[in-house]
Amino acid sequence: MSQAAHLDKLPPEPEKATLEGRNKVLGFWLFLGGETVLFGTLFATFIALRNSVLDGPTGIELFSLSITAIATFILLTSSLTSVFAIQAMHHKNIKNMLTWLGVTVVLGLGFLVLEIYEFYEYVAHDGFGFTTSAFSSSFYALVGFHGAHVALGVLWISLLMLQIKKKGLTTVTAPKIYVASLYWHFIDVVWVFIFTIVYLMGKVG
Amino acid sequence: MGQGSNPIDPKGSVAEEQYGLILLSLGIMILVTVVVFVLYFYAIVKYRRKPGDNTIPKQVEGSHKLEIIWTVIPMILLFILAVPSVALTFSQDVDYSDDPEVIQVKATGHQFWWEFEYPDLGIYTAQDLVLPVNQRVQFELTSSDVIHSFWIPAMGGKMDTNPGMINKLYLDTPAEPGVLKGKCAEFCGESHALMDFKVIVLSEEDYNAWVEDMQTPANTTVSADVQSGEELFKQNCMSCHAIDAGSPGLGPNLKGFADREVVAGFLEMTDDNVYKWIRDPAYFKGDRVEMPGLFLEDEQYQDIAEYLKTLKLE
Amino acid sequence: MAHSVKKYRGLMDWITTVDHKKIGILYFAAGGLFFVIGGIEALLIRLQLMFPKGTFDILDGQTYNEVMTMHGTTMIFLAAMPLVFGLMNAVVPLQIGARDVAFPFLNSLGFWTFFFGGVLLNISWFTGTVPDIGWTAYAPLSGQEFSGTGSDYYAIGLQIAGIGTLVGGINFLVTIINMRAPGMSFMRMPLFTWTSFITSGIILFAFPALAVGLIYISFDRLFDANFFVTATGGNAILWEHIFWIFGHPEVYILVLPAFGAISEILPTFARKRLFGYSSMVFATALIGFLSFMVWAHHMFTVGMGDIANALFGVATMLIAIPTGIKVFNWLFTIWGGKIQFTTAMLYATSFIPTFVMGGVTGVMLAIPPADFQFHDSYFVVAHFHYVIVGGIVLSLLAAAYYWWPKMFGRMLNETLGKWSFWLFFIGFHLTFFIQHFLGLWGMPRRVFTYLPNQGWDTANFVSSIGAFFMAAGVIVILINAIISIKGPKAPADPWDGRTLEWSIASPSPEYNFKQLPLVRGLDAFWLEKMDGKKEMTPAEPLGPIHMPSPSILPFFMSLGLFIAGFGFMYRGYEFESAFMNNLFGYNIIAIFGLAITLVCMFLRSVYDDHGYHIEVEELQKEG
Amino acid sequence: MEANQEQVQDRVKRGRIHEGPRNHIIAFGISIFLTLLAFMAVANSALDATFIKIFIVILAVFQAVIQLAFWMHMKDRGHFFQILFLATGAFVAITAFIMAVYWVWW
Repeated sequence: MSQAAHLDKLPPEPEKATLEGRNKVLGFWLFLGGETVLFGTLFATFIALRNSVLDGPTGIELFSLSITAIATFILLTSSLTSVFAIQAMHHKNIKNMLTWLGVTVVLGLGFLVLEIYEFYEYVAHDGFGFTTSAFSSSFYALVGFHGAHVALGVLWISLLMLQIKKKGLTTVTAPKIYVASLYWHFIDVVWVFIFTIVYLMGKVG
Repeated sequence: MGQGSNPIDPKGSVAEEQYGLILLSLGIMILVTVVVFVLYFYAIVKYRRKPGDNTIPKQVEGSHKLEIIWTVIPMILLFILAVPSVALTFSQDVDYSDDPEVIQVKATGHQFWWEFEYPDLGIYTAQDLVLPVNQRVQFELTSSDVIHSFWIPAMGGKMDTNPGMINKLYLDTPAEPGVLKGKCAEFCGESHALMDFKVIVLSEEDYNAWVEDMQTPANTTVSADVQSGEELFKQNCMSCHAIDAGSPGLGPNLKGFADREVVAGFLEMTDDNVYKWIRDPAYFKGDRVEMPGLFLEDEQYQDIAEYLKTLKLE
Repeated sequence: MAHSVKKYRGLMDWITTVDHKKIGILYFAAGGLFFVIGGIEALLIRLQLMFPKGTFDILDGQTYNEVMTMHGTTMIFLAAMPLVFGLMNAVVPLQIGARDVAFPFLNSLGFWTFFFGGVLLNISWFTGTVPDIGWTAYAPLSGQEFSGTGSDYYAIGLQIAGIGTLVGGINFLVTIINMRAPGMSFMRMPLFTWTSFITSGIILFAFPALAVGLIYISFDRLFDANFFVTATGGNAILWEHIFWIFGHPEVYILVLPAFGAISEILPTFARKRLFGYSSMVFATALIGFLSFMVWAHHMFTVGMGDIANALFGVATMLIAIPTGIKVFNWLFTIWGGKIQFTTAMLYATSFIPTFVMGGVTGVMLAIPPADFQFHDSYFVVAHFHYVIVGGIVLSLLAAAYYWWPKMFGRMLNETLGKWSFWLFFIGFHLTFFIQHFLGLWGMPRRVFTYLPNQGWDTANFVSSIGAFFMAAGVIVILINAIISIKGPKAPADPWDGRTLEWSIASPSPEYNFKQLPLVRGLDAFWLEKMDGKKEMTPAEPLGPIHMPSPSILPFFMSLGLFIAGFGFMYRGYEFESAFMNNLFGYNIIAIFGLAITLVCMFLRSVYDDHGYHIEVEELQKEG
Repeated sequence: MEANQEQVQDRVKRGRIHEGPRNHIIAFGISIFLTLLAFMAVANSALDATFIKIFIVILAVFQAVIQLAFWMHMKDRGHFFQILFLATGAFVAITAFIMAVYWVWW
């Protein structure tokens, strides 16, 4: 079966065409519900411990609004590009889909580089390590956990791109792409709260 | 049953108010339980299936009237319970820290002993909490290590002592002099079970005399037979244990040690027990006890014990 | 399309299975094993407390604390949870007329992570560093400064087991939402399925909080973080909050399926439909919702102040209302019925008064000023044992006797069953009723001993005697389970059941339903039987059935986590050999373990599971 | 399964699936705008700190809702359970947050 003919037979929303696909999408949504509580607890801890800085630096001294702004812009854009990838998938345009996914991965990597640079600066120049104070522990736990999610997302989407190249777009691969994009949006939504509650509020004092 | 002192033999207004609520809730709950039990036993006796009976009973879907009844009646019962509960929750959470009429006591939990400070009197003591009759006492509770919980069952409910934080609790002392139990109620490690203390309630005069005795510096001249013990005590124990009530020390303050009813909160106050305790505290309260082994000779421990037995008030 | 697939036998079959019925049996076996271990620990506790200090001290303080901690942790996480999950696996897909669960692979993963987490916790008995911090692991006692490697076993063992529970919860949610048979609307679902649904939802929202809390404990202990370390600005109370935000819902995670099982068994043996079905569903959902708003009633004495105490006190009392609705609905289910006292029904009916006694003391504990006296006393011990043993264990035993024929295809012996019931039931009340009074007489909980002449001696002795009765009851149950292997074969519908699982053979075939049934109302099978039919009307023609392939990957994924757990736990440990020090100190073991898990995940993602088909001819051959 | 296919076909006919990138770009624009607003509020030292905090949290919630609705398709039909479970998760998360604000230190 040629690729084109195969694609023609593919239903319009391939991620929801099979019961397995629908299960996967719904299950992942529920997982995100659980993740909300996970991040909620991390946020709560951060809020509870934000003033326990001991001798270490405070948020006002540490945070740079410009780095945060750039990171935010990158992640917001990557969320948009992953939506475009899903649209391309619905149009059965594999080439576009892969391109948009690629852009998403690159933006995700950019975000990670920025975050690693930021952490490096804190540790090397501000003496703000994981064990410095309760504030620092809760900061790195929250922001680092989000960063780990981004890193995992980058790896995951890259792996899926390889799979698409090999297996093509099918009712098995489509739900995976859809779910990965949900995950990516979720990371973005979490970041919205991180920049608001950690960085902006930290800057306000 | 339950000798000494316990929540259902309350002494002092705080425990009495709490006991009142316990009785109220118990009454309502017994009422509920009785209703359920009557319905239950009637049903399981009356509606047994007879052998060979294969009829199908009427399939009842439900009954709105009944369901409303057993939703509304519990609501009313809970309301009856909730109002005094909330009222007492608020009325018992009052801070008398600035009230000159009220005795101020700072209680600190340690693994596994209690330290009591009377900031207004400049007195530190350990294990024995001495209070006058008919008095309101404001406690300031904290801990030096893990979470403990300060509980004098006969005088009222407990409150946790949290490291790095201060909790406030007030209690009223009984009308009669006597000795009450005090306990640690929050699991705090190996010897949590042995972290008891005594609450010694004295008459007004006795209490004042006790305060005066505590404030008097320790007698520095000791009789000849315990001089070696005193010497050993100074060399080995003084760095942690004060014998004057004016300073806290790392370990329990030993002013009036020989007057206490028990050693280490739970051992009968005998010469032998004092000796055994200082020789090997870890044997009784585990490795987490901070009092170190001293590596002395047996006789030397005996001497220290002899000396300690002279630490009496008056 | 027929796809040849590897079929395993013997041990390999059990390790690789993705069949929810076999996983249910695995959960039962593992849960039963841990239940016996936890029970032995309970007996040790009661032996130690049988006499006051100095008479018969079989355990010292340290050992007692270890036994007490492991008893609580084991019973909650490693016995009650898997038994509940075992039942859900065995029953829920059958009750909704599904051929399988939504994620068979994840289901197997959930079991194996739970199992390896439990094994890891119990290995601490052999390394000599057992958790000794209570099942609540309050900081700072659970921190580096005040406890040893035992606390790492606790944090990491539960972390791994918790992953399994979360995965299992999501699996059941999706199964129930997406896989119901034609006609099986939500308001036609049997109540056990409903409660499983709500419970899975609570798991989904409660376990992430525990995961975060356990991560904090591990970080504090292994990486010198400061979350709960008071000296460096951390906050010990924060752990209590996080733990109870998880811990209170956990109680309802366990008790709701127990309610569900009771709501199935009572109608069956009273031959009468459940009274007030929709209010039962509503009450279940309400309890699930409220369970997240009452956690601080475990913390009245922490010192949060009057406003918080009053708020959480009143919120807690509210839970009594939906629970009361349930109790009266059960009473009126058997009211006017034709009650047949099988062993399952004995357990189920005895649940009602026992649970009510646990419930009313719960309301008493919800009154903050009164709780100041009750808190951390034996009154609390009595209360939660009435809820957990009297509520959950009694109904789990009822459920085990009820669904045993469907799970194993064999009948349990009724005579032995009744013996086990009376021994257990009498033993239970003997053990725990008197503990209410011990609490009121001022005996604190979690004490390894008590001084004589406080008026507690007789009561403690009586309580310990009761424990032996319970042990005898459990032994009879175990004997009954073992001899049932050779017991009489179970018919498809031994109890004149009402729900779909009784419409298929015992034990059910691997594909459950040859043809998906058409559901016409609540108690679907009963409706058909009342219409004079012998089986369900099929909703589809006979066709080939697609089945998932067995897989060894879940086993290895969990094994990887298990190894990584050890790697992390002992990374700061000083071994005698330099080789071991390097192996752990440089996190080589930890990374190796995680690598196993990640490689397995990679393999799972890359190689599609096409499964296999059971063809029509095969189905017809099996009859 | 059959029914779902029909639903999908139905939605294709009504042009809901092949919606263009327009909505998403608008959502992106709103997100960027809200973010800018939040950053500007913080940079503006004339404003009251408490007001800023409340203001930027409201902006964040608003932005989250926009993204959930448009990018994660929550506004589409058939998302009942998704909304139910995400909302419940958010409810528990907010509870934890309130706990941290009011009851950890006193």
